[in-house]
Amino acid sequence: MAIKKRADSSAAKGLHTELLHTMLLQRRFEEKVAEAYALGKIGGFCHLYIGQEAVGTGVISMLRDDDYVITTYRDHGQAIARGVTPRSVMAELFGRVDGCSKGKGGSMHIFDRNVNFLGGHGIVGAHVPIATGVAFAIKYRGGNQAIVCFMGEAAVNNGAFHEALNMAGLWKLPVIYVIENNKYGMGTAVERASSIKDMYKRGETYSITSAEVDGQDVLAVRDAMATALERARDDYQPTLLEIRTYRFMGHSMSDAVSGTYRTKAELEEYLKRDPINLLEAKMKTAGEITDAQIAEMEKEIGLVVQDAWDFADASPEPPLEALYEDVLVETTSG
Amino acid sequence: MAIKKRADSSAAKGLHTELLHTMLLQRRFEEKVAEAYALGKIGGFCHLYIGQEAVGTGVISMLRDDDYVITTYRDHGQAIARGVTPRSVMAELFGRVDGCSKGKGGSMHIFDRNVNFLGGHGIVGAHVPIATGVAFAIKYRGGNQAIVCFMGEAAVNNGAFHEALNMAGLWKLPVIYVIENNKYGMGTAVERASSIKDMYKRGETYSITSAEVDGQDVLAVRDAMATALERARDDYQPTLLEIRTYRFMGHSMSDAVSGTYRTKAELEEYLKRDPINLLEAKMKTAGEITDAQIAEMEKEIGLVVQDAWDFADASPEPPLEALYEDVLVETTSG
Amino acid sequence: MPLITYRDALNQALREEMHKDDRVFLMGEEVGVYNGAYKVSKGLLEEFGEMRVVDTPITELGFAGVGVGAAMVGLRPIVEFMTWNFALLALDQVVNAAAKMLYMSGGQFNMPIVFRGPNGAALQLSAQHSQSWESWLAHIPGLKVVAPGTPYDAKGLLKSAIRDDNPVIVLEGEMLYNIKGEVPDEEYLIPLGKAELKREGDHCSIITSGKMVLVAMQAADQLAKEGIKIDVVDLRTIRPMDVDAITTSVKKTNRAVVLEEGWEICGIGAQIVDYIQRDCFDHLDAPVIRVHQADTPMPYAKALERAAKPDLPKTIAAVKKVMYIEA
Amino acid sequence: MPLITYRDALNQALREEMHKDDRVFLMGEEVGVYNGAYKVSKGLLEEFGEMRVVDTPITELGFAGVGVGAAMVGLRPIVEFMTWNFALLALDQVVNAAAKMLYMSGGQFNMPIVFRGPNGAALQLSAQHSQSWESWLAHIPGLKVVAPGTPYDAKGLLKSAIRDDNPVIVLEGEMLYNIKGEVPDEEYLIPLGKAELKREGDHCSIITSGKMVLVAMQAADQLAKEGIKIDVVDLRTIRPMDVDAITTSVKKTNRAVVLEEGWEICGIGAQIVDYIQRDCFDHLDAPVIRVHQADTPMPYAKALERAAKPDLPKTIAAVKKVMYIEA
Ligand SMILES: Cc1ncc(C[n+]2csc(CCOP(=O)(O)OP(=O)(O)O)c2C)c(N)n1
Ligand SMILES: Cc1ncc(C[n+]2csc(CCOP(=O)(O)OP(=O)(O)O)c2C)c(N)n1
Ligand SMILES: [Mg+2]
Ligand SMILES: [Mg+2]
Repeated sequence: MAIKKRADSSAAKGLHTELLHTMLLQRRFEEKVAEAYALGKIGGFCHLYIGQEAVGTGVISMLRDDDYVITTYRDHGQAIARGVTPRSVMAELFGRVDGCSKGKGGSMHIFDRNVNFLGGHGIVGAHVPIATGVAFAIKYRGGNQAIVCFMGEAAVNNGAFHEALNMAGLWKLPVIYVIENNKYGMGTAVERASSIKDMYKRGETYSITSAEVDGQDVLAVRDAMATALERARDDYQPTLLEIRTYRFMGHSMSDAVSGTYRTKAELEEYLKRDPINLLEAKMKTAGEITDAQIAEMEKEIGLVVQDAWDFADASPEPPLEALYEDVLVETTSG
Repeated sequence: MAIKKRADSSAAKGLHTELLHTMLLQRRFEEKVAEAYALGKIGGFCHLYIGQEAVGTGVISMLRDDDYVITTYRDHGQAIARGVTPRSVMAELFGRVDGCSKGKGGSMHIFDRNVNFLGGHGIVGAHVPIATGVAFAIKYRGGNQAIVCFMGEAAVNNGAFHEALNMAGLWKLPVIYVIENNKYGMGTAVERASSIKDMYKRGETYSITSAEVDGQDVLAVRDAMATALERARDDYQPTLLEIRTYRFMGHSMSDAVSGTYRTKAELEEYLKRDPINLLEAKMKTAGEITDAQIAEMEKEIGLVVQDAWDFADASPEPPLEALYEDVLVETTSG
Repeated sequence: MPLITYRDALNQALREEMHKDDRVFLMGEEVGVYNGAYKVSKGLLEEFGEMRVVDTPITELGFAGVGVGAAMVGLRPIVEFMTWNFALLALDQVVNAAAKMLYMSGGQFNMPIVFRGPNGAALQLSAQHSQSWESWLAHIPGLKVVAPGTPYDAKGLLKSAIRDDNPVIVLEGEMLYNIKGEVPDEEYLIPLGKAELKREGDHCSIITSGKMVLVAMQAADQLAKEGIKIDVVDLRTIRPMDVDAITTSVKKTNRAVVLEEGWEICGIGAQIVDYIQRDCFDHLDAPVIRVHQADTPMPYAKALERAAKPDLPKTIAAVKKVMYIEA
Repeated sequence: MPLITYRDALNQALREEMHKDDRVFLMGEEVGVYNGAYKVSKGLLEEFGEMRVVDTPITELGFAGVGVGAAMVGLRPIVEFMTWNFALLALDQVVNAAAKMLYMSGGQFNMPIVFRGPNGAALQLSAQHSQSWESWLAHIPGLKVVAPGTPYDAKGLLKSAIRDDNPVIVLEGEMLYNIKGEVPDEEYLIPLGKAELKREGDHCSIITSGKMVLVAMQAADQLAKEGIKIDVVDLRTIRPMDVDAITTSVKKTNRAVVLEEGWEICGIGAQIVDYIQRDCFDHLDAPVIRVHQADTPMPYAKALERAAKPDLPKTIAAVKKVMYIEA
């Protein structure tokens, strides 16, 4: 689902429609996930992306098929934006054989080799060096792809981030680090965890060009990505983007939407900048979409999401032998 | 051996004499250490401080007795500057019971509770969070001490550094991080390991005031420390000092002085700024010391160092039961 | 005696010890404002303030080191790991600093520090969030390691851990936090290094600890109905291990099943087997059998996860096997 | 056959595999310009250039992760840890990423990566620089772990490790690097997962690996003079372990000594004891005895260090004890 067209005025309508569709699909998909979770069809930790869709969508829409994406446990939205099918994501969440990770990974470990989606990682900060290694491999081979590494703002305090960015800055690697600053790491506000407010400034001390971006505006995200990608492809230069966003749900399905650490008033303030509404409004103003067309889109997406559920529900549980499979492979390079 | 007097002109001579004495003692002590190492009286890894004495001496000379010092494996010079006796350091290096760490720690683990010398740590970067914890304890108790944390410039790329400085900046802790930038981490030049040249700039992104200091000039080091200490004592504010220096010996006793990674020419250039010679020259120009007085000082120091050797040599090896002692203590707080 | 949860028992232990000794403080992710990821520290921030209940950034290595530094100069930190899975990042501080400081300083700097948090698998958290580190931690001289299986033990062991002048690891169970048990109102301590015989029987010993104590007790209940009487040895402390309690039981029953939560290879059960074969060589009527997690990363899918975990049916089957009873 | 050092054998393995497959590269601290802290990578930078022999900052966690990322997209990294002591900082990447990636991705991303470096104590390096991690690493499903004891094995096992499509841990010995042994000019591989019976005898088995193989062979030599014939089982690979080789030997000799470099509690020897008691219960004439490091951090002082380490006299004493021969 890589959306390659640039937002010049002639193609704008088509592009915006695609972006809206992608975001809406993520939203409705995750609302369905919440439903399934409540019914016990999904277990474990489950972190929704609702409210942050413009970040993943804007970033990923700029990528080529041969680029790479790696992310955290908050991975459903980005997986879908990248083209992992709703069916295989839902089946994974249901823990079924037809899940993208055969039901072994679950919500936090969505992987899909077909679209260079390198997971779904559960240890905060740990995938940042991994992304850096992918960028190293790209350069090693002389390719001109890029890898995007999504992370929460809390990861920026973690040692793995620092070690990785130092290497990327030192070796000049084609990686785009995307901080999704949604203001909280679980129940901890960014200013209670970080000694600086502007996380992107950390890039400077690794000789990495950095910028701050409005993460509720999918087009602003795309613009920032355009420059970052150029730097990666043409010069093997890393970029650090701090994309400011907000999560509309609790940290995970077991966390209240608001409560001890953030107020309902704050949440409501941010809900006014729902990335989907913002794009819809812009499109309506520009005459690019009508209410009827939106309703049509909703309907189609509703079917896709229901189909994903039905598919997942019908998919068998993994056979017990699967427990011992995929621990090691039998092959060698010899 | 805390030297508390400030460098106002009247006390200058006395102060300079003391500083010179401290540096010379470290130098001659370590030359003796090298001799003992060659004879097999000292084993394991042994990292000399020769060339860097002005850093430890300048920094530590500004401290009070109730302040704390923590450092790396390159710890003999600082231990002596802090007042750990040459006898107990040498006995430790010889692996004897009268060593400050009872012969259990060796060169990399000089500890002395009596002078708040918190070791001698062998894992690069690991003592930086520990220092931060000491600073936390100072603030917890409402004290106005400071802790100085020495580290090599290579540690600044390490995750532990980053995590620690973020907390110190966030919580405002009375710690002074001293980077001894001697241009190399083992055989790796700083520019081959760090994405920025000016390591002190890393402080900015933790809201920590930072500065660069000439580490061959013991008085410049003292000046930088004066400001840092004020910030720590009055405001619980951390400081990051990058003190530029050079090691005149190999990384450890098993590393050649020059070779693959640095040229003899470079070394010779830096030898011209031997911190001891620089201070001697300044004192001579100012008429604060004569050659005869220096010879006198050398002689006295020679005796102290020989005494340390004799003491260490006469000290018994730890009894075999000691192997099982100090693994745990038997006490509780209850 | 009041029936309270394991969570509340831990909370009481923290509160009581923080009242008793103002050098004791708690630090970790979400311990303050959020009241703890699993609410173990509920109310403590309010009661003791920001200096003694410290929310940290997500920097396990860093804040474990902060704890070590604070302990070095006489505070008594309790470092909470949100789960022990994340503590993997901090093990350098636990192993190379906390466990060795006393030794390498020649006895000068002891480490009155507690590292605690839930260990092992909960439900469907998959590979990176379902690990049992008891054998890794038990491997390290200079540490003590406890694994309470009941609310009573949780409180008594945690209090002793906080008062101990050595680094003590407390392995809790996420799945235990809601379990209720009797906990007296009066203060009590449970000595570190002592096992408890939680049930007496002379047909077979089950040696276990932590989360698996519950399973062992259920197995004993169920087997009793078939006339099989089990000695359940709850180690309580994994390091130093109460070898006497193990061998005394096995010398009585002549048969042993070792029940552990973690992986097999070099697991805590392997060490227990070694103690048994060493000291009870002539008393054993059958090889010791171990029940443990499958030798795979933890899968997400419910049925696979169930198959991977040690549980009641597997424990009962092991007891029958060691007794040569056909299933 | 040429006599070469363990160091040169490793160097040959690296060079040959890098020639054979240009996806193979080496990274770590000081591997390039400095030719390796222990000179294992001597000449490789010159031969293969900066992209394939990569000097890293002192960031074990970070560069292990870089290796994982590169392996994920098909390169074949060899990550050198200057010593395994420092790898403690990187274990999250080894355990949570490398070992689990294949499993949690449902078989999509295998990890052709080698993590290697010297493990265990050298001489007088004291507590933080003298650790043996074999039992920790063997605990983890998803890894293979090898511990070569001779130059021949070092070359053959490292080559197999590099070609394996799974994460393989190679535990070398700093004290072995200078040891010489016969290594043929022709190419050879040693299969992972297979032990070698390094010496035959029917009085007692010594089961060992890595650095301790040398000690076991010396013990066998010395005991042979007293007419005691030892089966020396060199595991070569610690995970997966060749249990058959162990039990076959013990069923023949009826007595076993397990010789390991690391600490006792949950050490690799505990697992070997478990395999033996499980499969050779009726064949054992005496309890298995283990020889291992003292249960303390490693002290600096020479005599204390000697007392702490497993060695020849302790091994001989153990054999005699297990054979009920008065010392
Ligand atoms: C190393 C580590 N420590 C703790 C956790 C538990 N944890 C999971 S998500 C999270 C908060 C992360 O916040 P942030 O990076 O801002 O990402 P967000 O959840 O807001 O997307 C925490 C503490 C973890 N997974 N890994
Ligand atoms: C985590 C870790 N990795 C590697 C080492 C091995 N090592 C010891 S000192 C050193 C170089 C450190 O350089 P720097 O920090 O600049 O200090 P310097 O030796 O120059 O004083 C290295 C790589 C170590 N001790 N710890
Ligand atoms: Mg966040
Ligand atoms: Mg240096």
